[in-house]
Amino acid sequence: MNKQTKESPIVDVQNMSKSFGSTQVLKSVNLSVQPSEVMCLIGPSGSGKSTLLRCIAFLEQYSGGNVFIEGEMLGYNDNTDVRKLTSTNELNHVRRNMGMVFQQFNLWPHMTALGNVTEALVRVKKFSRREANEKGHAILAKVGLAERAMHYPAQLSGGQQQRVAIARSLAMEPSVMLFDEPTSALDPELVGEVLQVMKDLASEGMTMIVVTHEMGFAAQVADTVVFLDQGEILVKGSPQEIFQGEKPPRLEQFLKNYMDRNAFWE
Amino acid sequence: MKTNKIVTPLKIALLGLTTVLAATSAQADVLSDVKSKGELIIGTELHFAPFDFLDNGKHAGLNKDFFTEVGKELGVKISYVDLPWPSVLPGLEASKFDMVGGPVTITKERMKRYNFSLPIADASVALLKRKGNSAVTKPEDIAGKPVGAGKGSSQAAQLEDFSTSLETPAEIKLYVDNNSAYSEIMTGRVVAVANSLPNIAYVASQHKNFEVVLPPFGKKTYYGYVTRKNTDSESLLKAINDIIVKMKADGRMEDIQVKWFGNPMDLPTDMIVPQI
Amino acid sequence: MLDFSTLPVALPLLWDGVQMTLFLSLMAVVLGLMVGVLMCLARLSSHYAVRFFAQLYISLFRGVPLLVQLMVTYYCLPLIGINIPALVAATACIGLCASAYMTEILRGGFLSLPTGQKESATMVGLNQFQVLLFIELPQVIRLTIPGIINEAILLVKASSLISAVGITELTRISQNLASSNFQPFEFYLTAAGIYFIINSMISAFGFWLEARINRRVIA
Amino acid sequence: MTFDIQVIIDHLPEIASGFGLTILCTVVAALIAMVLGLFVALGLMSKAAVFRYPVRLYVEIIRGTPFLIQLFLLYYGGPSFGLYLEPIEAGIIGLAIYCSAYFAELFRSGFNSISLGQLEAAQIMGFSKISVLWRIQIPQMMVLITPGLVNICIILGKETTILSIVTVPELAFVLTGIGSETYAYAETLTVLAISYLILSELTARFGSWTEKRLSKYMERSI
Repeated sequence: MNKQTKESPIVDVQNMSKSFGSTQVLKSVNLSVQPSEVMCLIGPSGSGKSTLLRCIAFLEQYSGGNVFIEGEMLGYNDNTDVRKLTSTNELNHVRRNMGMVFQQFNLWPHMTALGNVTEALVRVKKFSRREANEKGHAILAKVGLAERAMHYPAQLSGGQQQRVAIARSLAMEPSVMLFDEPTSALDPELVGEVLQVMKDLASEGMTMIVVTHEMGFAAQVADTVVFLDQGEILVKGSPQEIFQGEKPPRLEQFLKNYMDRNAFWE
Repeated sequence: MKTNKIVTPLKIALLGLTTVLAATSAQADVLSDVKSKGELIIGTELHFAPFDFLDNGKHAGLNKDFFTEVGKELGVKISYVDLPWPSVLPGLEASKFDMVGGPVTITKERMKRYNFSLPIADASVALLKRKGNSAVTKPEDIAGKPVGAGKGSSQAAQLEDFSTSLETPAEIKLYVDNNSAYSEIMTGRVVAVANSLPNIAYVASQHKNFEVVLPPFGKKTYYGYVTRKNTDSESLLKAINDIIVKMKADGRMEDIQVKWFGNPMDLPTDMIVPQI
Repeated sequence: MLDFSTLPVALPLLWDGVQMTLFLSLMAVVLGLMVGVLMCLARLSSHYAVRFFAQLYISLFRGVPLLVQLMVTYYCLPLIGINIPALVAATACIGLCASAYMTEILRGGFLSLPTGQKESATMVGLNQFQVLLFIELPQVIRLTIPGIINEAILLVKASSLISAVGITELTRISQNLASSNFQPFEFYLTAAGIYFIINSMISAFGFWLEARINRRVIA
Repeated sequence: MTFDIQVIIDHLPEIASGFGLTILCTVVAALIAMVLGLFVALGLMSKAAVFRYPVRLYVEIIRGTPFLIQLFLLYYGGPSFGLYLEPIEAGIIGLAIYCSAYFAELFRSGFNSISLGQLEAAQIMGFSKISVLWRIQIPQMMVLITPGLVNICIILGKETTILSIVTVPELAFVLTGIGSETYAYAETLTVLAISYLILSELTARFGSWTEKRLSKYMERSI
């Protein structure tokens, strides 16, 4: 593992490229996220934003470029000329700083909410069951689910499930949280409760990368908004710059479509 | 030779279909039925050399030769149904064939349930062992050792009686199939297998790995063919017995005995009273 | 150690056995599917008594080993005056046994069809029987091909028990040859090889069929 | 025809011991087969072809040949290769090997039906492969495959009739023995049929009870 010294972004993506077969889905993407920064990735479907997030988490392998998490290189050994996958241990070592929340929640259906939150504490962080449960209860309370600790995922609403998933990631005390369209699978009236938890997290200074279609959330919470199109970063800037300033036509059209879809009263 | 071929199962079934309808409906005489349909169906198991077995892929043995003569005498075709031994007597009772042509040891118990023909071979029990096995040189040597026998056979019963007469009884293992038992001699799981002398003598003569332990032990017993114990079958039984007597008189019986046992076999000419 | 020199002589006999094995298995699959469809409908019926009967049927034929079913049919029924020829008894037993399993396989297929299909078919004016025959059954068969193929392979193997009623199929021929030549392993290995080839062919046929049907449906 | 229940009553101790042995063989073989089947399933899903192909061949051979022949080769052929097994050992091991192939395919389908996302969630939290297998995959797979598992156990239970050929005194061996001794074929066969019916029915009941309990909180459609 190779320390980066020049500055200290929490996530540093350098020249990342990825192809599925002959289609290139990421074209030399550069991105860095500073501590406490909230970055929202927006873009049309197929633009590569989810793929980018999954590559940052190394759930997908990429063909070129590097990712550094808190200065440590993720996924590959760069000491040699040939790119070589790191061992699972090294991978987990770098990933300990990262939490991820998925569109489909991906809770473990055979465990209670508390079980979902505490499992990794026991298995990975080697907490005792007691310590893990204490911590689990505290975090569930934080996402507003103190009463639901003993419920199984199937007994929870989508919004509640997603909050459990957030709690599950938070329990590991990551320095950056990745959100992959966390509200896309939810009924509209359940979106708010999840976004509220995310807003609270942001205001507490959590570093976050959020792939989202919720422009309102991006506008209110993000420090940086990144617009991806066809595997490239087209525009990057503050919410004001993205949503109010001069826009390239592609972004203009994307936002117009979004507004049309969401307008229900002229 | 078409008549000598083992009937294909399909044919048996088709024939079965026609005969069954007759068998269930009429309380007719088995012999006249056999004659009218021109076929005598024999139930047996083709695992019992030298009585019934496959020789170069063809059914051969003493029974085969005997029933070929029966076919000539009665002027009917002979068909065989090959069954695992435990199914043979139930099959007879269920009228799946006219008689059992695999040799069955004549016992008191069985005589209560079935009718037997005149003895057709000696069924005395002896032991088969691995050639050169010096641990077993006489029947008594099996004391305390594992010995195999055919499940449900009278030889197994005789072996059990003999075994309890020994100081330490033998450890008796029962096999569904005689030949599995014989292979156990080679695997070493049993030191010997008890079966009727003609059978093991033939096995020993054909396979150089085996040897018969003499003398035979237990009571003198004989093999006979079996029919159902009812009035319908009596005429068939009588016809078979008549043919046995006739074949003894004209020397045909001796010919097939020499062919399959190596020498003529002296057998009672009247119905015996079984000792077991 | 193994000596296969007697095998050439035995091949014609083994071939007879293979034919019988294939015949029995084919009959079992056909009979099993036909009775299976009926039983499956009974199982999904809205009448309690019909459902109960189907359930009983399935329990009976799945619960009792085929060997025992055969023995009872062949050796016990004649004692109460029902005399069935060997091949009929064998085909019936293996077929009915197969039908119990087929019922459950097909039921899984019926249950996995979306209800909307049936509703839309009824709305365009097809009657219940037409819906079953033209809409549901073709799809169910397609969906359950892997299960049916699996069952066919089990049936090929199950047919080895049929020798108990005096029908000479592949296993019985091998046993006869094994004991007459006193070469059990050679003949059992040969039989195992033949079964393996038959079942591999059935399996390959299943994949081919599935690919073919899926291509037509999806394309 | 008379149906003489006295024959059965007279031989009740033997029948009971045969019944016990049948259950013993089924249960022990099922347990071994499950463990063996799990390893075989992992082999089938292995990324390494050198590993995957031989295991696939094993499964296909076991599933493609009758149990009768496998057991015969194991028991009577084993000694030629220095493998001496007692009848019951051979019966249990033979059954276990036979069913391991079926269990393996079942396990594999169970593993495949667990959503990939759940595993990714565990992966990103730093779980070891063993932890994922033991805590996430196996518990869910077991629930998903309970119906299939019960089916195989019923098949396994019925295959015990074949253990007769290696002299295991299980139920069928005992009852056919009594049948040929006393000629009470109908009686013994009826008892045999009913005993197996009871066994299968109990297995099925136990299966659906377990399934209900296990899937109480789990969504069936994952």
